[in-house]
Amino acid sequence: MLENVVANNGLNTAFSGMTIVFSGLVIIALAIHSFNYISAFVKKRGEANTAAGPAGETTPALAFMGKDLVPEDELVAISVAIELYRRLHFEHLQSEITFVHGELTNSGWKTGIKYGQRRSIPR
Amino acid sequence: MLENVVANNGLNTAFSGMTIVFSGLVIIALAIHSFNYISAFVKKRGEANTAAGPAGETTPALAFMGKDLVPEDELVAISVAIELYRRLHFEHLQSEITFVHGELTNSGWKTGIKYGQRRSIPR
Amino acid sequence: MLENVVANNGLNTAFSGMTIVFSGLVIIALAIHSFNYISAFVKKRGEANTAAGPAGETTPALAFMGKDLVPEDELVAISVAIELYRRLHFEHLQSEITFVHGELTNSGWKTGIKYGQRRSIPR
Amino acid sequence: MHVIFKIVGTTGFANMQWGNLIMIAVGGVAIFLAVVKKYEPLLLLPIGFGVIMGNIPYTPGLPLGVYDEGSVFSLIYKGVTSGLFPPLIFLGIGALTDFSSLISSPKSVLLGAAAQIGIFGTYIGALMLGFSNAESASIGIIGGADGPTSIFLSSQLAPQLLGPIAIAAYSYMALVPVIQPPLMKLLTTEKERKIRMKPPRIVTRQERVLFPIIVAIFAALIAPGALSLVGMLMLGNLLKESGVTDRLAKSAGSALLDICTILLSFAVGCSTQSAVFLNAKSLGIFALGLLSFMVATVGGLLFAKLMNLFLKEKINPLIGAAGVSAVPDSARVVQHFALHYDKDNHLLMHAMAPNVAGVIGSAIAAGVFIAIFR
Amino acid sequence: MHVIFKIVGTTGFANMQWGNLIMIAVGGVAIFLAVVKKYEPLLLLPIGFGVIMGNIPYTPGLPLGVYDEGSVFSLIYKGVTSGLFPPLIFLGIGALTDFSSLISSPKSVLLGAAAQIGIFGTYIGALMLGFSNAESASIGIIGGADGPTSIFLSSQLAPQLLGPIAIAAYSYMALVPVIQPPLMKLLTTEKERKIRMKPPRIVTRQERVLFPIIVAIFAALIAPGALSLVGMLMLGNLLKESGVTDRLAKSAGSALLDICTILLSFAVGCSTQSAVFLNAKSLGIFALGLLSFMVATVGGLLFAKLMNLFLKEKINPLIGAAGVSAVPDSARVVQHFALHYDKDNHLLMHAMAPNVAGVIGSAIAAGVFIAIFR
Amino acid sequence: MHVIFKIVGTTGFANMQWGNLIMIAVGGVAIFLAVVKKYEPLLLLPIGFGVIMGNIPYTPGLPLGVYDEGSVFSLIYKGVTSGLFPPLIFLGIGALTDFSSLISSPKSVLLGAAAQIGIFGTYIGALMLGFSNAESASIGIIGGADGPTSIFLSSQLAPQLLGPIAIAAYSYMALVPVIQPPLMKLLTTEKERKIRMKPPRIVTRQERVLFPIIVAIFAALIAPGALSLVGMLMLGNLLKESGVTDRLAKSAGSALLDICTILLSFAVGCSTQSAVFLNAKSLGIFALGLLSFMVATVGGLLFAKLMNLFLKEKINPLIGAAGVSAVPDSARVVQHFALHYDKDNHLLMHAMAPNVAGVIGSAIAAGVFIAIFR
Ligand code: NA
Ligand code: NA
Ligand code: NA
Repeated sequence: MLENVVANNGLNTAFSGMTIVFSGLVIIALAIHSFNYISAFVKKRGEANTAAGPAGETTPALAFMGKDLVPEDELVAISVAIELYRRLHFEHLQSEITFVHGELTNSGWKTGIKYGQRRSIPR
Repeated sequence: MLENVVANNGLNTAFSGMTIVFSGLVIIALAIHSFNYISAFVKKRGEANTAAGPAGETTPALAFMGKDLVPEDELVAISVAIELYRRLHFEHLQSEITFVHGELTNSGWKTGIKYGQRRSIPR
Repeated sequence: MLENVVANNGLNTAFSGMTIVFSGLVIIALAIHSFNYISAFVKKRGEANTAAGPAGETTPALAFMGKDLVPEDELVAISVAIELYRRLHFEHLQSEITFVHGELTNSGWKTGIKYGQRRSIPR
Repeated sequence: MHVIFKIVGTTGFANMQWGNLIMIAVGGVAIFLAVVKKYEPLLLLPIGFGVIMGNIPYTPGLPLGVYDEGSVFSLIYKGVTSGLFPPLIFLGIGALTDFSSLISSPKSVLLGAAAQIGIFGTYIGALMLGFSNAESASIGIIGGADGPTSIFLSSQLAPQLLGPIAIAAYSYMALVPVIQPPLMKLLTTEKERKIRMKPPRIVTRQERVLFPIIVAIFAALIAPGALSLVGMLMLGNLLKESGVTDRLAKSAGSALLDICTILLSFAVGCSTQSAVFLNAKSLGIFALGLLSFMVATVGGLLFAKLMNLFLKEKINPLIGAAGVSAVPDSARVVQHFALHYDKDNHLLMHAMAPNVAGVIGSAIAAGVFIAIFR
Repeated sequence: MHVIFKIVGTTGFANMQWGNLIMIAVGGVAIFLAVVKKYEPLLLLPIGFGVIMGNIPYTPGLPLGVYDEGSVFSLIYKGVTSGLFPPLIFLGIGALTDFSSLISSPKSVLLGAAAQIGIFGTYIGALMLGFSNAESASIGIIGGADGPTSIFLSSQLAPQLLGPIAIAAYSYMALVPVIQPPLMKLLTTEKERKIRMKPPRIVTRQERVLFPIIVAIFAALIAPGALSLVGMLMLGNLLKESGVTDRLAKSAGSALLDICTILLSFAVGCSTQSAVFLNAKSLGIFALGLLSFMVATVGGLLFAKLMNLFLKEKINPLIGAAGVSAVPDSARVVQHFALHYDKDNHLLMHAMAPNVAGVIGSAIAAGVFIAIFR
Repeated sequence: MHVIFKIVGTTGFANMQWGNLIMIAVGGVAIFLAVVKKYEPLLLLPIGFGVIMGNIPYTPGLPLGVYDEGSVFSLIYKGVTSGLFPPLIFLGIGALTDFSSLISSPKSVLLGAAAQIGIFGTYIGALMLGFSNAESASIGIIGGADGPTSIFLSSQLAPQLLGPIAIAAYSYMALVPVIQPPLMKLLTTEKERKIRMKPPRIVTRQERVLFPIIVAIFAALIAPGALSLVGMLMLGNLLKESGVTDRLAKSAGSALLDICTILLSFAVGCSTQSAVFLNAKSLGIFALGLLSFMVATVGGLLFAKLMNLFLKEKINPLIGAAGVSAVPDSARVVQHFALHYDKDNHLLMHAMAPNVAGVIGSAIAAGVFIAIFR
């Protein structure tokens, strides 16, 4: 059985392969580890200019993930229903490149944010 | 005109073809017909252990198909609105493979139900 | 530098190309321009048979585009929520070709409107 | 000035022929039927637009049309001629189709078989008109009233006739509400039309999961040539009914189905360049196609009446006409026609059973032809 | 130890060259522009990532890159070089684009024609720099400011330049807000910038349905080479506007468009391996591309002023700059620029008309080049 | 009667063999596991159905199966054998995967590396059983517990073994909850199982955007052969995390992923025709595959214990078992197992880090094999 391993230089290949896998992942681990310093640095800078930082970092989506604050009163239900209604009815429009008589709807398709437009697919 | 039919053995082909089509569908019909017995058998067994059976069989979706009971009072509207809100906002999350800081969201992607997780795309 | 332009008959190509582009777009402009007359004609005819015309022309979707009238009271919120609920729950059904025990759901897939069915994907 | 002449020489105006104008008008009619009459718009609209685009003339040599090696349209058309798109479309249709009505009334399956007489009858008719065996089979399949099946069989047996066969199939499917009622009137008595049928039983989830597996196995065993079509149709249905692969069923029944439908319909439309389309063969195909639909309808109706001779619980023979498939149009025609004679007799669900059985039947018929002629 | 040397020899470190490092940095810049500056992220992000991946070195012989026969990336790249992806992307864009503004003001179409002077001017410029006819045409089309059109023409006429042409086109499209305003300032008077235009009329559904059919027919008749691009763009638009094929329009404008965009952008990025990308030709292409955008802008602006000499109802010449397309960025630049001088003068809808006309114009220009040089 | 004999001769009944029946039963078991037991239904259901369809016998010569030149199924199968589907699936998976847990605890990456010992150990084992180098590598990769990686490597190195390798990989991934717990019990003390770990820190958006870029660069530099898999995985993740290309990430993670999954799984199933599947090699592959999963689990567990010798903040060695990937099943097994001994010790998030690191590790291992053996 072993002669096929020897003939194919198997142990060598296996050892080298395992080395490469480890090297690769160690380098990645080190790279990620350096993120922690970047992160700490960013945080420190963020603490310096208190108000500005967190707004930029915590995207709305993340806010939902973290807390999952779903408003539960009628008023909210109504506004949510309306929002959803529009979203479903205007879903098609939202992704239009141009404009339908006074409705300003953008596409995210070839879109910059230089001129105050909001992203068209707000999800 | 008919010589081309004869030359190509057309009647034979047509007859044989029609036979095959009928045979195939008759076999399928018989197979389906045997379902009725299976169905009757399952039903009988279901009546034996009364409560357990129907819960397993009638999936929620079927319940809706059969009766179309849509609750119509405000309370329901609110909860529905909230549910939809979450569904739209978390649509992306629902299909994530892993987890976002304390949010347990499963993907249905490579998913078993052995450990209490619910299916991620609940539709 | 210019000898390559001359050798390749460049000015000629550029001039001819620009001519073609202009001709093409002028023809299209003229064709569109003739729409205005068609449009005016259709309008006039529409005014003649007052009630019948606009109902046929202005699809619901267009009505929304034009006015964006979103009802804002509770009653509407409830009905909207219910509608959305059904739409999400029955989304799958809506696109089914056939029928589930008494639920008449059409697909738009190979669909005519000859027999009173409505389009299945109402968006 | 040499260049401008060369350019003008390449414009469509310089190469336009009468045939092109006729075909562009045909394309316009298809679009009109789709948009205004709402006849099969998902198919007739891209086909009609394709017919127009395929008949814009251009200097031969430019790689633009579906028949020009290396052109973009030829790459899309390869998805048709290789037979790839129809099974993928069937995968999507399977993910959208509910076979419950069929499961609850297995005897309706026979009506779906009977209507296939249209296919084999027209095959004989085409032989009579001098078409070859493979061509006749492809023409006969028009009576199967299933676009993907027709296109698949043509692509395998008679690719040169694919354009007219596809156009004929979809045209007559759109015209089912015109073709079928006279025959229904002719072949049924008023009493028969008023026969009411018991509501079908509710089928369990187990049955709906087992159904696609069993149908696929038996159909493929009986007619292995049907493997690609029936296999994919039932795979899609299994994805839908299993309840554990909803996301796959959803993508198969939306993105995949739609993309393949657009590309197939448009490419089929483009393949009707007047030079290859406008000839006596196409005319023959259209005549035979109409015959095929009529024979299929008659076959379904008469077989239903034959079954009634043996059945205790009579079936309404009108639902036999739904066996031609053309899902779900012919089932709707039956419903509408029956309502005319009894305002409370709703046959729609009963008609769906032979309707979807007809899809399976035609696919098996196609499989038979593939097995013999390939 | 033989094996470990063989493996180390295959790592990227062993084969890394300065060119690769430069290109990886370029890819990083593209990603930075996409993510932080939000410049054309849907295109620049996958392109940038592709540039990085395409410049990771590896032992020649391994089938990994877009130029290696049989590799996965080469299969994806075949979708670009065969010219398949751009028309499919146009199909999706058509299904998302609203041509109402153009229908309501047909004279704006001429502005979309005028801006194409950038294409033909740059074609001459490229000939001057010694490029061949086919290459010059592909470089000139950068001024069309439409990614799919540029990539399609390059793939047909000068595939060896596809990488730099695509990168240049998308880069300058991203930089439209930087390139256009100075020219607008230079070539218009303050009074002209304040010209207000009447709100466009409402277009009917009939017009919106007829529009894509008519445009496709005439564009393809005038320049059959534009068949693939204009045909697909208008098919998508017809699916959208017909009102009877919503599900097809939706899938074309979402799944199909997105998938083709990812694959095309990534593959184009991968094709910029430093060995084929970093040379004098690419530098020339970037210089000519900038020229092309500037000439196009000037052409649109001046032609608008020329039109005003003849029109009773003056148009605001700024909207001429939107004729370069780069939909919808250049229309936004116009809107923003005009607001600067009159806070209530909203030109966005007026600028959309030449903007989308420019797309059609460039596609026709590409068709002309294909007709001559292929 | 000649014809009817010819037709009967083409039916499956005439050509059925015992092997086919066995494989059809195997396909039925796969479907049962998928539908009733909900084991990996997205993969096992289409695979199981494919196994059944691939074992319906037919007259040789008919172009129906995946191995028949020109058949529809062979076109789909080409997407597998060309190696195209697996990277596209990885693109979609990347667009769905959250690497936050890995970013917040980089040392867990080493556990993902350690578990790859299963791959290389099994490679040696396969050599012992007499398989060739390329075959042994493809068999070893089963221990990577990533379907697309296994299929990709097999398609590149040992296409003739693709069927059994894919089936083995997915089967054992489904059986991870059965395979791993005994080994976890054997190799850890009760005290170790109760070790609690600090909650991971919150990672910033910057980190999540930079992560895929950096991983792709380093993985591809170290093992260029991993370019296709890791590159696509990280492209998908970048599309998701960038926050500016949501629509691309969504389409990649839904339509594209689903379509490729259906086609790949079905085609792989079809490739298990009993004539090529039922032999001693397949048996060996299944035995080695199980070995591979076990060695990988042991490797992860022991390496975690080894790390604890050096770490001040001890890690729970159970999370080492999650290094085999089989995302996210093996992480769930860890969570469940730990809860058994301490009701409040939630290891899920901690186990996700080696879990996703294992995906990257296996892709690098595959890259190494490609570099050596191709
Ligand atoms: Na049929
Ligand atoms: Na343009
Ligand atoms: Na792994």
